[in-house]
Amino acid sequence: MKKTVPLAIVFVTGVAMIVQFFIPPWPFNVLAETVQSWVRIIAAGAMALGIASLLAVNLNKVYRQREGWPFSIVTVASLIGMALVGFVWGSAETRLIPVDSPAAYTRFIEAKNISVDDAEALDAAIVEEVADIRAEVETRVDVPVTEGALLREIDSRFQRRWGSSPAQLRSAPLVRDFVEAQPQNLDTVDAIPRAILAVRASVYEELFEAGEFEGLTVEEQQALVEGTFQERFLAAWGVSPAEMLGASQREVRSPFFWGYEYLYYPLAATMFSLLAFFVASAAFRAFRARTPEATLLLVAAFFVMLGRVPLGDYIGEWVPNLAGWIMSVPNTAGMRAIMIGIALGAVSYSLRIILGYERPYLAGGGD
Amino acid sequence: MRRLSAAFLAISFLLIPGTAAFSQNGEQAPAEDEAQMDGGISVAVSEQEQDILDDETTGPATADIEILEPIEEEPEPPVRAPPAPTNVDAFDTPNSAGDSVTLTWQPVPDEVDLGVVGYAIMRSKEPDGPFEQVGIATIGASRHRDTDARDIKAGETYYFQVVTLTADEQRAASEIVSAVPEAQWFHSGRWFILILVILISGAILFNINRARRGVDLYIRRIAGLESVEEAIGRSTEMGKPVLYVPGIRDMDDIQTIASMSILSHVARLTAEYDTPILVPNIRAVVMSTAQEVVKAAYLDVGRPDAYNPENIRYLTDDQFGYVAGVDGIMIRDKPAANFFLGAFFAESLILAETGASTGAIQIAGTAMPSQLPFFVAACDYTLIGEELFAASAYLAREPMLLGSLKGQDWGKFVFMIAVLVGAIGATVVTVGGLDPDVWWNIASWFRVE
Amino acid sequence: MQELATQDLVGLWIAAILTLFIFSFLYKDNPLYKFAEHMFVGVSAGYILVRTWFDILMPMLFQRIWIPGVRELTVESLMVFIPAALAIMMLMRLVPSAGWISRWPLAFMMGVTSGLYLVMYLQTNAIEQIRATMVPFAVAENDWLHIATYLFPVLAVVIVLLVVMILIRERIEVLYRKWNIIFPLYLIVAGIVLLYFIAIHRTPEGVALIENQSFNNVILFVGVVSGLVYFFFSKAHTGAFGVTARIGIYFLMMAFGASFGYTIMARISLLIGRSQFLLDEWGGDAIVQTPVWMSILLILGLLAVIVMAAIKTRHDESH
Amino acid sequence: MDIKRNISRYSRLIVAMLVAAAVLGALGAPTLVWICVAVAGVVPVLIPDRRMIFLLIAVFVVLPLLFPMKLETDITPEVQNMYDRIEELESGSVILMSFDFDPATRPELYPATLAFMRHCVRKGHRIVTMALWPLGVSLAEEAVRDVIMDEWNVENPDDPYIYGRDYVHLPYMAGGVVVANQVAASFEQVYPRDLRGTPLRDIPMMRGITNLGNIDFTFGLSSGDPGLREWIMVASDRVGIDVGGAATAVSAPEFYPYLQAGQLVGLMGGLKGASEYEALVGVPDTATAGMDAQSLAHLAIIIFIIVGNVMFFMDRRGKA
Repeated sequence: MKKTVPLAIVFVTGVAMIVQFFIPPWPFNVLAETVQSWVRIIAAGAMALGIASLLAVNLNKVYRQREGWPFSIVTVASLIGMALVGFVWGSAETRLIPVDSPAAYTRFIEAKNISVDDAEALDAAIVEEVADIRAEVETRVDVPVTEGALLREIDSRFQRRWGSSPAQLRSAPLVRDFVEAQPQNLDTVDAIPRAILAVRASVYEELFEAGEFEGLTVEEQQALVEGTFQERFLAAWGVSPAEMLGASQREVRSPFFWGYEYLYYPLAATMFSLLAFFVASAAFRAFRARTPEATLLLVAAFFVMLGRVPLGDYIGEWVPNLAGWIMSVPNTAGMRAIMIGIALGAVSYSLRIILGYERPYLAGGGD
Repeated sequence: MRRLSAAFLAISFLLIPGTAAFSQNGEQAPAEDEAQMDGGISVAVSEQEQDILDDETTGPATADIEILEPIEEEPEPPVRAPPAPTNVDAFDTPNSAGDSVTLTWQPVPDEVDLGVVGYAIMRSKEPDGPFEQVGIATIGASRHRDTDARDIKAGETYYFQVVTLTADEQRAASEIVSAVPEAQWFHSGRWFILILVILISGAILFNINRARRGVDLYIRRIAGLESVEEAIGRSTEMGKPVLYVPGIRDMDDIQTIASMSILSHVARLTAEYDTPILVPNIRAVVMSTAQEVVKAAYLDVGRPDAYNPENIRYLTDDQFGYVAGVDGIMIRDKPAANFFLGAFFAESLILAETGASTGAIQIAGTAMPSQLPFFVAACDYTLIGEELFAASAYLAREPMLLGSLKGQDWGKFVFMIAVLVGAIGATVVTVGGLDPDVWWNIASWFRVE
Repeated sequence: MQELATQDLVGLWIAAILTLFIFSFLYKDNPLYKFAEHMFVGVSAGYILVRTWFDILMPMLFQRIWIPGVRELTVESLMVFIPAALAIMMLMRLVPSAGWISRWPLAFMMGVTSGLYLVMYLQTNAIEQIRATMVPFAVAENDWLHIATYLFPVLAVVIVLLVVMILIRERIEVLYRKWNIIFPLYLIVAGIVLLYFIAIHRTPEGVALIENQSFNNVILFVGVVSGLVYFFFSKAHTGAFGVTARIGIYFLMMAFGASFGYTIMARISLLIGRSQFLLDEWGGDAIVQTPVWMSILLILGLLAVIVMAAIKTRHDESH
Repeated sequence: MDIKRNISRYSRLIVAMLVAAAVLGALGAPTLVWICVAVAGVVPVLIPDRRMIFLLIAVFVVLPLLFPMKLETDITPEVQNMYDRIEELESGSVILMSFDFDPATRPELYPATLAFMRHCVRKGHRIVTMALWPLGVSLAEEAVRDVIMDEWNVENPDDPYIYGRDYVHLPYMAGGVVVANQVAASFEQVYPRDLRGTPLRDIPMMRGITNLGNIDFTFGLSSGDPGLREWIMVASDRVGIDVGGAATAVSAPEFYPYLQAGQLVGLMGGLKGASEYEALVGVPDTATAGMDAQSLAHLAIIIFIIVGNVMFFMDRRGKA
């Protein structure tokens, strides 16, 4: 049971994957794809196993207070922290969160003591505030700031001070009217998106009762509902649903992405860049031309390293050419000889696994 | 340990149905909730797409094809309608599962200034039945493969039309062609690779059986193996231990398995010379295997008392932690002979450098191409790629490895001959004046689709 | 310069401090490095766990599997139970008593990859490469004639000199007793001369030898065949066979030299990446936009932590 | 610290290195170059401690970043071919960018990503991004933010790149060649939904793209397996469409045989390849700035090897 079943599995799947390469018709072409997608799910399971054993090892080290146990706490804490943030805030880079633009609007007009619904004064105040933010950022910095970064900074500066972006402030009165016009009271901030969709749902019911949907495919029904909803909304509020939605939502970068950008990435990149120092010290203390082969290796490396940087150009135009030649002829020849060897090795190793001569999957995993 | 992992498993069991339920709401709830669950992104996005969708859907799908036909007969319509694609042909896609038809056509001449945007591929079950768009080919294309496991069944006839699309919504449909897709039971383009797979597998299995039947297969002397004996001899003179690092992969990697058989040879020598052998490990399974191998070697030589399990220890699972540990052993115990045999990654450099700085003789061997340059530059002798496996076959005479190597050698021999014949053929064709297409159709047998 | 939100500002400071913690390993292994390394292990495991969950398990498994009442019973939604079961079997490895069941999914994965790689490696690594090596030895009729007339005199001089050196070796030994200086010097000079004629010298038509397609084709052919000969284990490397193998190892060495150079280039560019981060993003953007007193406070705090770590390491060592 | 002993023992070597530096200086080499020859040639001989070499490498990397030498690069054919191929493709063609790398190799491959994406966006090509590595997805989103949102959409607001019409993000899928294989058959089978959860059928751009056959150019950013080799096996060998890519310097040599066999249209090898493409696109960025530091660091390591070997032979000859 513990040995024969795995042997059978390996044999059957191995032969099936070889045969599907040669026989196109059903079920073989479908077989290849479904089996490969299963492997992806199992690979995910294996990854989960890896993480589970990582957690187990570290928790055990903490439990037994073995030497260096506080560092295991760091590992477990950062693993759980990163995973929690990812599961709660989702793995996509950005998320939309609701913005209470009417409240921001009232705060803004009081601070600038503009009368309600006086659009020109509101616009003038906003333009003036944007201008001095732009001036303030440009003076403090000598490098030309990209327009995109500047626009984002103005939005975030407004967001911090007034609670919504300049564009949202301008359309705030419209949002306020829309909120007041809705039958159900919209006290909570994220009610606006739901209210807009409620309008769409009412259009759907109306068309359904009017019997507009007979003989239409699902796609056509959707298109009809969408079309009438867009017209109705534009007529009623002078803006499309998307703009109204835009006026009441703000895009924010998820903390999961923050963890990736400021924790994971710096740690990973720095760990690998340590190797640059070790290569340098090995270059001085260990790389010796003891044998003709090692000498040839160092000479080839010498030309490739020089040829691949602008310094090589600087020395002579032939240096990059020689580096290019080493890369395209001797390197290709050598790599090709190794690749053919590896290919034959892969064929024989795969063959031995499929026929059960070699059983690496039996190693470990209990008796 | 057991209590912890069991607890963890329980949590993961709760987690799976929990998230399934969590995702279930997403699936089951009407469109609004889904939008909400995804943080409204899909709503904002679909609005944007909605307007794009609107101008897209007014395209061919809903237009009624029959009305267009008469326009072409009129003399010269005010706006010059684009010409339809010519000599359209549809045929069963070769080597397919019977669910695919390939269409070829002559693209419209001077497409760009006619404003041609692409070609729509239309399909239907009846000759004049409603045509449905099944694909778009970009301008300049003259071939399209229409594959659809659901709608296309082998053996039934299907009718096709290729329609020129222009930027200003002009359309011109080609004449109607038909095809009957069938399933081919063997992929005609892959004969050669099948023969090759059979030949090579046959050579390997034949040699494995020969080796199993006790036939003594010749494997050439591996130069690196003398230096092993010499290094251990030097180590004994200086009264220093020998260090053996079996790589950082687990027992499921073939390089680690090969390393074990070389370890048993090295252990046999250290037993004879009565020199301690240190084997630091990164994986628990490799450690237990190494202990068994070394103990068996010491028993063979009749020195069971000299075997010391303490020297074959487990350090840590972490790559850089393991390297720091081995460096510590090199600096503290100052072994005079270091062996790095197995699978290595970026840490090979640090090991070889520290070893070189202690003045030890170093012999390395791995099949990882990216690490071989560092071993060759920093070590006294290096087993390159397959030499690692050849060395373990040479020492252990293990039939499976011996047979495989022999089979692979036969394969290499055949490939060498093929390259020679091919090169000579190519030379004769380019310079010698042999009629080129005689040569190319010979070479075409060896193609792989 | 990027105008930074507070969230990014804090992030940059943390990233810079972690980077310095890891670089501290260059001086000596210390608690700061251990802290950063252990955090790296945890954060990367957490990240990959979330990514796999949302990008694979959710769409592939949970949104396709048959859940009573949610998704109707189709062949496809039922079949998804198989990989789900295999994945859970993989997790059984954690329970020692049921560990053996994990061999089934492992066997399944190894079967699929072995079958896939057996054919694919043969096609991509063997057949395609062999077909690409079937190159003509001569591209144009007079190519080799031209190469011979141009390269032959140089080769002749180098070889004649070599023979003469070996013949009069005893006399040089007696006269100058510096054979092990003169011979290597000769080799270096001969190497430079050959290098000049092969790579630098351009024929009247402005073509260096290494740009001559026939020359390169022959070198490529010889390299691949001799490389294969080196990895041939069924015949001893003696006589002509031995010489070809030696040529083969020289080609392998040039290939290793190339990847050796490239590896060093890769490691250095990683280090440059981190230095640009410390100089531009942290030094340039973050410090400039942090209030001065806070920068000073943070840097002092950092120094204090380093000093404490140094004391702790010396304390550990002295025991 | 027996510096005196080292000075006396290797005096001829030290003098030789200083002379070489002086000669280079006289020949008009950039100041940093001949300083590097002098310092890298002499200091390790006097103080052969590992940490001194670490310090030297740090200095030789940081100095050119602060005081750039501005050496311009030559364009290798493998980068030029890929640039020309993208230039030939008429506007609106579909480019598949597969982000098969992670932060560890970001300094080498991210500049290449930006240079290539700027070129595609300038030519008006449509971009589908996917990833065979888990962390590639975030890098794809970041590249789009830097090139499209912060640069292109701001500079030409009238012709912006819109998600769903001009570019699409596909999520990460484990399985390497398994995924590439399936994408050759059908995108939707592999990716029921895009990164933001919108079903593929609803995205207008993906309507015309059912599988790899409809992709005009596959661009693989590869730092190992799965990576560019998988795309060569599937996209170039099986489906027969153009494949190009950027690879880390360490894995670049392995792809030259494919270039020579015509399976690969072009290749950006490491930071040097990226700086060449930046020169072609005309937007010098981190790659170009990095090349000066790269040059100096390479020079330092070459000198370390030479000096190390000379000392090795001097010691051996002394003893023999």
